Amino acid sequence: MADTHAAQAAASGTTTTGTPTSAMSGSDTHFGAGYAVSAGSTAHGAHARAHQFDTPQQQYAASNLGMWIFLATEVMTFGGFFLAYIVYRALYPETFALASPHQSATWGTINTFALILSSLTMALAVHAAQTGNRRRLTMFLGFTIALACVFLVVKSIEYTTHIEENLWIGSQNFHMERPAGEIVDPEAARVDLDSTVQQGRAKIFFFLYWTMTGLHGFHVLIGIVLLSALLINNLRKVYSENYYTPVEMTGLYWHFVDLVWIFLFPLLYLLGGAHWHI
Amino acid sequence: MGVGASSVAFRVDSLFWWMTMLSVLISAGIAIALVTFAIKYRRRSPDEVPVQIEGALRLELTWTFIPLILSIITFVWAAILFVQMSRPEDDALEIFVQGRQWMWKAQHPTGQWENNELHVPVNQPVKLSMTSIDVIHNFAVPAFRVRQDVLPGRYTTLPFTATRPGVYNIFCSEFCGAFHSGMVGRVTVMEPREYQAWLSGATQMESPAATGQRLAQNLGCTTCHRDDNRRRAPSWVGLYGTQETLDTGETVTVDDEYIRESILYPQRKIVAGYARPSIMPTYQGQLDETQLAQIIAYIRSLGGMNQQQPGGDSSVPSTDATPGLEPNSGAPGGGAQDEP
Amino acid sequence: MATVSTPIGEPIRRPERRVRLTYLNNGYGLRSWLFTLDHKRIAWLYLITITVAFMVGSIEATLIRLELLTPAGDLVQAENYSKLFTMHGITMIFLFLVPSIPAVLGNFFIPMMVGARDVAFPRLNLLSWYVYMLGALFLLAVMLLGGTDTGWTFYTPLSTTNYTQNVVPAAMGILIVGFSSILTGLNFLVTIHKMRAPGLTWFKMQLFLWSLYATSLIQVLATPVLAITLLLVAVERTLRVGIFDPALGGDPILFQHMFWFYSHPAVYIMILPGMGVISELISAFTRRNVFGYRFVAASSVAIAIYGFLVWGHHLFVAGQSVYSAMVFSVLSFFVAIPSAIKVFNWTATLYKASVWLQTPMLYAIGFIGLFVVGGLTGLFLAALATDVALSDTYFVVAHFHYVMVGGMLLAYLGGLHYWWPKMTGRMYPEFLGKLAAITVFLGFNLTFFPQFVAGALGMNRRYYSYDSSYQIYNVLSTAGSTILGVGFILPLFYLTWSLKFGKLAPDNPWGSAGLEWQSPTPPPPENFEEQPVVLHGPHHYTRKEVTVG
Amino acid sequence: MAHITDPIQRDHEEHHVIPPRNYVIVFGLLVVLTILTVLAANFQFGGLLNEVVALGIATMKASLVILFFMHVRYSTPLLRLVVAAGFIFFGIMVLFTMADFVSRDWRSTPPRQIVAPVEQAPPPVTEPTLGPQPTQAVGQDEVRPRGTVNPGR
Repeated sequence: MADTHAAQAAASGTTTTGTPTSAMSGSDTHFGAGYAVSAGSTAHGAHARAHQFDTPQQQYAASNLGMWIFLATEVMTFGGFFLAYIVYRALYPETFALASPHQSATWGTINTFALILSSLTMALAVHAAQTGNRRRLTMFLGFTIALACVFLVVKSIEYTTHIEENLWIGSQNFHMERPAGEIVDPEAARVDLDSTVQQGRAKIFFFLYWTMTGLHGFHVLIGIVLLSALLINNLRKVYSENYYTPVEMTGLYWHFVDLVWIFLFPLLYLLGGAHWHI
Repeated sequence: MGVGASSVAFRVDSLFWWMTMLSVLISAGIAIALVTFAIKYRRRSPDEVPVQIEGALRLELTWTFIPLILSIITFVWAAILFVQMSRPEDDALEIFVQGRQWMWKAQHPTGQWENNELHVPVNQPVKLSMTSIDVIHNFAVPAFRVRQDVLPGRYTTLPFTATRPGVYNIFCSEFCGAFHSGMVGRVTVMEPREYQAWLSGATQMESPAATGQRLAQNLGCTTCHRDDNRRRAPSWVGLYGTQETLDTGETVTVDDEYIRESILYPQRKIVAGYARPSIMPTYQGQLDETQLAQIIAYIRSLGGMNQQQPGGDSSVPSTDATPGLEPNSGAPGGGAQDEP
Repeated sequence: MATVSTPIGEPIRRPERRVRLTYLNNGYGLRSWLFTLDHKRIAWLYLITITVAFMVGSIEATLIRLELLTPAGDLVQAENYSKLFTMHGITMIFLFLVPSIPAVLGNFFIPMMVGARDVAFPRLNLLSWYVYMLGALFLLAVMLLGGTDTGWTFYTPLSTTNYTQNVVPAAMGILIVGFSSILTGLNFLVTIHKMRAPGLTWFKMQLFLWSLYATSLIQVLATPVLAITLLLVAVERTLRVGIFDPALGGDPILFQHMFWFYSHPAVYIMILPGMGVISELISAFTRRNVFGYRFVAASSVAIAIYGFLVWGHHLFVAGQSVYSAMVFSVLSFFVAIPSAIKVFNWTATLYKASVWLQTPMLYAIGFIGLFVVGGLTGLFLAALATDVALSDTYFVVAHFHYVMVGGMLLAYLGGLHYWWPKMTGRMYPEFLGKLAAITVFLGFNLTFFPQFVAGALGMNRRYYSYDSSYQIYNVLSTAGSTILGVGFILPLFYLTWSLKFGKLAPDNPWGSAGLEWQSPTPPPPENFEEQPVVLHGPHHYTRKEVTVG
Repeated sequence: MAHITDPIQRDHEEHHVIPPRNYVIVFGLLVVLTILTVLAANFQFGGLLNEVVALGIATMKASLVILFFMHVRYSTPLLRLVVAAGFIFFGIMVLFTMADFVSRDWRSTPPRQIVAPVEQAPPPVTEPTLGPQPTQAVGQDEVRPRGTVNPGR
């Protein structure tokens, strides 16, 4: 990778600067001086490089930047939900405090650990790819996928419980019961939860809960698909220490999924008190 | 900007004309410069290359700061005026306004209500407290230079002081459905004496049908009950005395009693083909029996098969006097348009 | 200093025109177009689809104008009128204005202007067209189902009641088109960052690149919020939850905040690329780098970032707090400054220049004139007290049409004429071009200027029938729209005609110094025959340089 | 003659190989912070402190993930800017929207008095009953005020 673009450019630049116009393609006019041409791109790098890139480094830099810009759009996507959450939490703090006991901190904590651990295994998978250790890459990708599946299974158990408790927002019988046990927030304790108004506000909480975790769960699902594709490709010996950009990019995506959960967990499960039940 | 009839109109207009003047000067300057340069420096030979001017920092700063200063002046002017416009006077006469698809309803402190009409005394600060029962509307009186959204579930206030007696338009200025443009009304600015007289309910003599017609317009009936819009509500022309099939399969004759019932309890008998629950609001409590008879007289005057004498005074006793008892079978609070 | 060898502006035929490989003859047949990864061909896919979208939107506009000829609503029913202006807004904004310059001219010329062989992610580029088509199909389905009637703004609770129709498919269609817009923006950002030719530093970039860079920033950061907002509306409507419905505890103003967080910056998605095109046109037809290049370049990015801070000026009378209104008002005034800088610099570029009044230049001058009017009237709406009097009237309608149609559309047409020879290898007929440019300018002013007056007198927008005192302005406006229609149909015909019968274009008919003109016409599949190296700043016309002031 | 700089060269990015030990340390920190946030949940700090603590810990965890797992600590200024951009614009959105919500009752003061129509008995209540409301019934549905925001309770 020694010959960089700049070296090329500098070389050709010095040779053509004397008569920049003469080197112009077309050369119909003298306008447009200021551009010189250098020899076309040279083929270097033994591995996959798309035709529009000059060097693998350029390709990697482009992929990396593209991925990060994509993640920035993801921040804004989830940001819309977080904004709604913040606004309604500020408007109806008591109702929201009464709603979170319906979330099981037990499942939430298990899932948090599952995702954090999967982030670790993903980071180790990227490391394995960087060092060209195919066997370890397979292993860590497998771990990550398994943990992602654990997350989804736990999530579906929670969803089932919520549906049984009439907390599915699409249901005609939606009703949020007063949570069992002591209510720590004195303001919240005074709320008449059975009034239609309070049920409407509770429904907003669960609307946010379902849509936010739903969208997050969808991202986990996509992650499983991507990770499985990596796993299959790795078994086909596609990646090496010279080429593993997809592993790294999927890693970024997976850490982002973890990142979202890191915020969802306290907002949806913990504010209002952690309640340990299954 | 049209006739100004409120205490802020002149000040808003002054700001408007100040900005217009600036805009005309700036646009004219740029237009003249563009045209002059384009003609004066037009290309005279195909190979012409002009002097290259890269820029001038001092000039850039000049045309950054002059607009900036003008902007700040205009902003401050507008902001001060806005705060004055939006803060109601302490002694303001408070009138409660309710918007709904597609009519305005105003209620005076003494309890009088009026639909699509607003009577206010001249030179008296007024504060409208407004809310909507369905979607967002906007109460706009161009002559007063005021405008404020009317939101469901919340109050917004619109203060103004009318300064010139007369009749001015009220428009709904936020799109609120197909008959948005029919949601218009009139504000009548009166001398305080006349306003008091109006409050005490002085009306002139006219035929029941004519009064009924006026009522029907003021109440917003004719927003939906119009000739060209049979889909939302039946036209009244030729309606009286006809036989209609209800959505329950029964038939009913459109007579005085049916019309009265439909005005007071619109959900009871709905003609087949119209939505249930009906979009028609109840007018229970808004119309006394005389006014009901006047509206029926007006409908009858529009023609039909069975020409009867008006039953103006034959009050039909209502068996069920609970206000608003017609169940809206929609989802809780889902609004008047909810399907069951 | 410069020695001139050949006259510019006249077709110069190459000594022997042997069949050279261009992106146009690089494969034939439908498959070679529908599955192409070449950014230039994808630009054509977009060009064709957005032209169709523009025609659909224009038909809707025509019906609206005919309806408003008389004060009484008599041409269409009230419900259908609501659907007409809603579909007009949705079609024009999401299917035409947002993708127009970026997806057509940007797609074609960004890689060429950065001296690259393609965009950074060609597959993503093609995918974004298919995503756009999918969204467009949704919106087409909505039209076939009878259209939606909430206004393009989808204000809740109107859009979540059963009263309105087809809201969910329309929202989904816009959401999908939004993803196309995100993908395009992402691709352009990476391309401009990572694909620049050797020597092409930021301040050597052409202004078109700067403005599209700024546009892409907005597309990437604002569009996701629109997607979520529309998703919430769709879920709320389907499941009957009250996130924006006050009857169930929601707040409709939150919807407006989220909606305008996208939709105000979206206005800059629509106008910034236009500004970029105008900068190119002015450079090329005055043979000069744009006066105060760095200020103009920086002002694009400033507008893009600043554009995120002003959305609340759509909510001055919506029940927003007075405090917020003041903050948004003052910020809105400040966003006018970078726009003003651009206008002044464009005008100054003409001073002592060599102005060549070809069709694209006519469009450019027209653009400046209309944009000045559109921009200045925007200040009436940014100022709190006057906005109270003018908001939701035809003044607003006229204002944003001056910016979007007068601005964006004129820039798009100007750019299309300017780059037509490069894109097709053919010249358009110059006389007809000038005729169309003048027709559009006159027709446009006749259509929309009376609306300022009607609006100032209190005529509300989205009115199906109106007070008869406003009729004169509506008659003028409808008359103008007829002329405007002629102005739009003309280019449609002569440009199509020129594809086959136009004069063969030389490599650089305008003698422009833009990098994209340094490649043969039409360009080869990989844009340049050899890798260009940039030695000078943008629009470098060789003659003595002076700095005044 | 102009000096030729290569943008690609300047923005050149490298792969960073971080020893696995560092990842495990970061993981350990994440676990500790998770336990902390769970423990903190059952304390009543009062005011908005619960929210601040929960979000503060979440932000710390997020920073760890971004800086180490996602390698931002080792990346170019451009990438850091992109990372920041997402959060900055989200911040702008929240800041300006909340600014409106918290300052709203400046203007929308509730009406001092509402005289009900003839037979409408119940005066407006601050906590509206929302029931399956007869939206047709004029009078009952007129008054549906809602409390303004009160973020600090």
